[in-house]
Amino acid sequence: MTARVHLGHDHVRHLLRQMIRIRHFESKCVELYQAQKILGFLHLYDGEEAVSVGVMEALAADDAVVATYREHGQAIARGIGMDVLMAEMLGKQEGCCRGRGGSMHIFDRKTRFYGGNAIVGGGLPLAVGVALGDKMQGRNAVTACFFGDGAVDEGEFHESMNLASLWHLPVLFVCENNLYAMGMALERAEAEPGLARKAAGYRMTGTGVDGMDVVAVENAARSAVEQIRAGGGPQFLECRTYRFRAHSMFDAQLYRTRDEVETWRRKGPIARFQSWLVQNGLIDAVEVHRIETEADAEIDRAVDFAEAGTLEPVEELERFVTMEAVPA
Amino acid sequence: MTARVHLGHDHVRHLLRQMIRIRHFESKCVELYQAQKILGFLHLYDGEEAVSVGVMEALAADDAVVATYREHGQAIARGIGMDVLMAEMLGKQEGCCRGRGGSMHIFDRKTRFYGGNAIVGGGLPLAVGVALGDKMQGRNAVTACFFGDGAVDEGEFHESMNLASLWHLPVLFVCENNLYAMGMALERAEAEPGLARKAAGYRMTGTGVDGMDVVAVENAARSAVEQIRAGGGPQFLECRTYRFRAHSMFDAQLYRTRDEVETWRRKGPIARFQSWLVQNGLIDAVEVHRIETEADAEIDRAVDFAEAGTLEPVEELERFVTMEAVPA
Amino acid sequence: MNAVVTITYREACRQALRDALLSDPRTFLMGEDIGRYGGCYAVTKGLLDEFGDERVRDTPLSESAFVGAGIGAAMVGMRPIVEIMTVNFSLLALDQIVNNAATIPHMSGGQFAVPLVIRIATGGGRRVAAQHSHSLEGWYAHIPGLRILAPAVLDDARYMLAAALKDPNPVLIFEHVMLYNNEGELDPAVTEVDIHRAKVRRAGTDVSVIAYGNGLIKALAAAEALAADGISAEIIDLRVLRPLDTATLLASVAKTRRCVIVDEGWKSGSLAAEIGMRIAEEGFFDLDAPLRRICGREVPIPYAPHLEDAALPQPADIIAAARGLVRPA
Amino acid sequence: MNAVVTITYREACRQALRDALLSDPRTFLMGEDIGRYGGCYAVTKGLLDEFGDERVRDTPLSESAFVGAGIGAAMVGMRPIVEIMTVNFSLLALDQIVNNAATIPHMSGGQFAVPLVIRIATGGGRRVAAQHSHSLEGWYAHIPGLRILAPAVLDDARYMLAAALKDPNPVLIFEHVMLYNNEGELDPAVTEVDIHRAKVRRAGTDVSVIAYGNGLIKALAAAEALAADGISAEIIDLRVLRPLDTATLLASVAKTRRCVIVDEGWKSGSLAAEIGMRIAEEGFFDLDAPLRRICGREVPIPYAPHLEDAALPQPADIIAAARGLVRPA
Ligand SMILES: Cc1ncc(C[n+]2csc(CCOP(=O)(O)OP(=O)(O)O)c2C)c(N)n1
Ligand SMILES: Cc1ncc(C[n+]2csc(CCOP(=O)(O)OP(=O)(O)O)c2C)c(N)n1
Ligand SMILES: [Mg+2]
Ligand SMILES: [Mg+2]
Repeated sequence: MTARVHLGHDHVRHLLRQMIRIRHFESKCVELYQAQKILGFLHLYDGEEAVSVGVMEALAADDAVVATYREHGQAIARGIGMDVLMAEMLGKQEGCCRGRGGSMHIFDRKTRFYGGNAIVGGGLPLAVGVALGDKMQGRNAVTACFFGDGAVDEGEFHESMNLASLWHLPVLFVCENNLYAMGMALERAEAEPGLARKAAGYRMTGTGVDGMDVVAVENAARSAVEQIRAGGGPQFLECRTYRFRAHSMFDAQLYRTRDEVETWRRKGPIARFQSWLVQNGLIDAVEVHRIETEADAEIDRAVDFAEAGTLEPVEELERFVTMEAVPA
Repeated sequence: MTARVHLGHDHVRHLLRQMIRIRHFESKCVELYQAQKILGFLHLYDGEEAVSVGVMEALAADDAVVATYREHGQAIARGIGMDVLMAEMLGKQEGCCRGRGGSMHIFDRKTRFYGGNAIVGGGLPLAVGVALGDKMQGRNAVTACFFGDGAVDEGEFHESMNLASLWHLPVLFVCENNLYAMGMALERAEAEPGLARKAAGYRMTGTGVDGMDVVAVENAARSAVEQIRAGGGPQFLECRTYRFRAHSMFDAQLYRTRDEVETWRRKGPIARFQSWLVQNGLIDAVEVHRIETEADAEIDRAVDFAEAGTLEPVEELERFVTMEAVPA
Repeated sequence: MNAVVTITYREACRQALRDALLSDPRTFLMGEDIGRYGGCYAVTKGLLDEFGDERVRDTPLSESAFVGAGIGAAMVGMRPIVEIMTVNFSLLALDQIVNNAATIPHMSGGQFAVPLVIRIATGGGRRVAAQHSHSLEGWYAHIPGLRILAPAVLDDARYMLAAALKDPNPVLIFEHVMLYNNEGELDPAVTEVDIHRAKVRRAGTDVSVIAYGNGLIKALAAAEALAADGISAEIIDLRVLRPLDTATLLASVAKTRRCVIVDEGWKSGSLAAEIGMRIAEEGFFDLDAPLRRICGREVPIPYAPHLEDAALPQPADIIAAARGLVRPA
Repeated sequence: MNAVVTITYREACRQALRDALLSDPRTFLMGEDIGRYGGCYAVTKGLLDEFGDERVRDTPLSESAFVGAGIGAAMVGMRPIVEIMTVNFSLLALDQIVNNAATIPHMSGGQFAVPLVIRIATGGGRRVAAQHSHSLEGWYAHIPGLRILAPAVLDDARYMLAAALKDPNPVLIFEHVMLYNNEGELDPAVTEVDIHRAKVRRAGTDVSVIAYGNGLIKALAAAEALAADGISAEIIDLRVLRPLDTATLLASVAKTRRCVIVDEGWKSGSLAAEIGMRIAEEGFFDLDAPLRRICGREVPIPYAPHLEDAALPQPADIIAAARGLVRPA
């Protein structure tokens, strides 16, 4: 583990706790999905937790985030309450989007979380605009834009990278390279699978980092955000990671072997960080257990909140199709 | 001038003749535009002739061409008759597209000329498909796809470059870098204005060549086509050139100085090649004059043909909106 | 003679694709995750193994490029069958579809045809919210140069593709996501279908109900309930959204003198509007009552099930509309 | 009091932009060649010099990115005014317009508005053929979440933008390319316009003619000729293509009992169909004659002038339709 970040006890505990919160939250989601309380598409982040947890550490409260349909990790790490998140997944009006968005479309004004976007690549132009708007208004904010390796194939990636670089906008492009876009292996989709190298085509700094190492991600993100905030223009950060579960709940995983998954799972970000912490005496089993118990209790409260939530009256269906005012 | 191509008398004469034919044809177009016989948008190739003339020399009869709205040069160099071309510009049914396409939409089945495309970047995916279709049918053909520096900004460029490279398709991407997209200077549009360098992002060979030097273009194109035909996958050829006239007939050219244009004009591809030929005793003034006279006569015949052409009956307006059969 | 086979809509689509690959070497499939993954709705499962990766081509996520590549390949003699996973994503390829595929035959003066088939999954009902659930097939029906098909029944799922491949023009086939699991019997006597005509799926005398796609299934359910109530509804499956078979619609309305049009797309500017307007223009004097439309509500489809259901036409809405026309209050 | 000013439609658009930039620091312009080049239709000429390149931003050729950037900037407090040169190119940005701009307010449960204005040049008549001449504004009017405006007269060109900027929703303003050179007088008493209502531009009693954009100009010309022939046509300028002001249309039809709808877009699935269908649904018993539409022919717009003219509605077509309704053979 690299260690530019000061790995004090509180900080490492926090990192571990965040990853565990995400992992456990999603395990609960699977249960609720099987119980048909969560419906539709559900994309799990299992295995990739180090990426959002690491990157979010580098952001300040008034920075902005744009994510994809696989955004539970970003949402939780960014600080969206599990209660409104879970209520959203259960389609309740107490959900952060009043149940209209569901798992793939999490938005949260308070934390400057601009979605949740289920069009692959669709969030990138928007992130460029968020950064542009912030910059024009004199906010010294950075926009972290998360997307998968598959999004790199899309034209919107190309156009957005160019525009951000050309206009020197404060965007941190975070590519979560989990080696697959649904069943499409990276090297079958990209003539140049070295994604960090693509940044050069836009005169942008591109950095690759081990996305299974939360500290490495945090370090890389901190260094990128620092440079961006200092006016250095956008950066591209490729986090190499792996998705342990199916693409969504409808995936027979014909495209990869069980072995491949198992090999990766052994390198999992939580297992790895946790055992490193234990080995180095930075945490002990009791404390890990306490973190897990606290996370589970938080999740239970969130589920209770969500289950107790109410359905938006159907008379409200058309509300917000057009807005009456720009929210303050 | 480089000289890998054998610069025999016939060949150099041919190159010069082709450039002169294009230049004079377009001068006539300007006249006809001023006389309001040609209408709409008219994009002239004045200054860029060496690019299509050089590239076309590298193509065989059953290769394919995809071009843009600025395609008179490609059309003439590829061998489309000036008569049907001029009739098209005059909107006559004797035109190659029965007057339906006009200047921006030249198609010609015989020479495998797949347009004429007035959506910037819109021809690139199509060219990839032409190459794919040819390859799947066992034709050993190369598709030359022409586009401007502006097209490089578009998402369709990115997606097409990747697909062609990934699938190893026989496409020669010819970027006519004339430094402007309408009034947008290259370095104001591209974070990385070194366009040939972009090819690396797709693991494609990218070559830059002096697009004002017809022999250099021919050499570069021949070498690229040779490699493509041998199965080496697609290539990217950046031809650095300049447009001497306005973007189209509606352009006040506020974005560049008269000086800049004049400086470039002195490096013009015809003037330069012609004087080099004369200096080296490969051609003399009499012969140049003969070429010009022949070209003018050919153009006059084309104008006569076009003027004598007829209007398609309006009853035919809806014909070909849907086809009754695939043309043989 | 073959026995009647029980089959799903999904399997009918798959067999159609397999037939196409077997019978014409110029055909090939291209799209996202149609190969190794087996198709996001499992329609293409097994085809990669059978036909290999030259003819079953997984593409990168680049809708514009691979649809455009289909156009180019079609222009030079192939018969590509391109899949776009979900209609919302097709917007990324719309430049190629409208500015090239639908335009080049006319613009080139008839020199080139674009015999391309694009299959697109469409429609709401799966709780996948606004970016995966829209019904834009009626919207596509605005574009000259395209043929738009909406198979609702098994025969059509099974045989429309072959007919589409014979068409020298770009054909878009919209498969409604709620239909894939539908199961039923395939009549072995049917081996081809007409992609020019609408079809009366249930004859009736009191009111014409015009529908397509999943709306047809809902209309048929409504007809059952209406029959129990003594109202005889004639259910017409539009099937071909462009060009519209107006004659079949007008003939039915001339008989029943009342008409309800069902369309899961948003109401304003819907295909239902076009159908209604044609009847108003050409069948005005045949009508005994105002035309009625039952369309999708004008909202991005929400995730919450009760809201999604409220956003889409339901059999009860069709029943109420038909009853209102036949027995006005 | 100010004197009446003679002005072109182009200059009216330009003044509207200038006003916006002067009056609200949150506004800025973004688009292809709006700066150094001065705008492909010269609408933005001079604005770069006056406001600088932060507020008048030339973009690379990347419609999806800069429209999407407009959406993002609008979500964080700016009031971007994005220009798309020609409606055909807007298809490249349709994913952003439909899947993001029109969807996010609802999908986010009202947390975010998208106060974005997109100006788009539209329409045929300039001999620039199929990839630069379409009329897709009526097609866009199908999308919930958008407001669609079509200024046809000088007042609207001059003042619709300010109203659009006050709207918290994405507004698309379609400027017809044939109108830019139109010249006329701007009434100094008018300083704002209503972007919710259609407007009667000429009162009449025998037949309602509903039109918008360049079609309105043709309808007004037709009304002159009809008047000479003793037919009094009421000409309604739709102005707002979404949401439709049905009340104004119904009121006119209730009076004249006959209706012709003019729409330069392709007929099938046109906005004219929606308007007609609404009248058929809600004004059925007011009608004395079938509804009539005069629309664009269903072809990609051809280059040859005589063919292009034949593809578009002309005053003569409107005259014939109106006369046919008022004095049936
Ligand atoms: C434009 C578009 N095309 C296709 C899809 C269907 N789809 C959803 S997720 C996905 C894979 C995306 O892969 P990647 O970007 O690597 O993200 P990951 O799922 O691996 O996190 C696909 C193809 C989509 N949502 N949007
Ligand atoms: C998608 C699209 N956007 C904008 C335009 C308008 N337009 C026509 S040509 C042009 C400039 C293109 O520049 P470049 O690709 O460098 O080609 P050049 O004209 O210099 O040959 C523009 C912006 C268009 N036709 N298509
Ligand atoms: Mg991935
Ligand atoms: Mg250029």
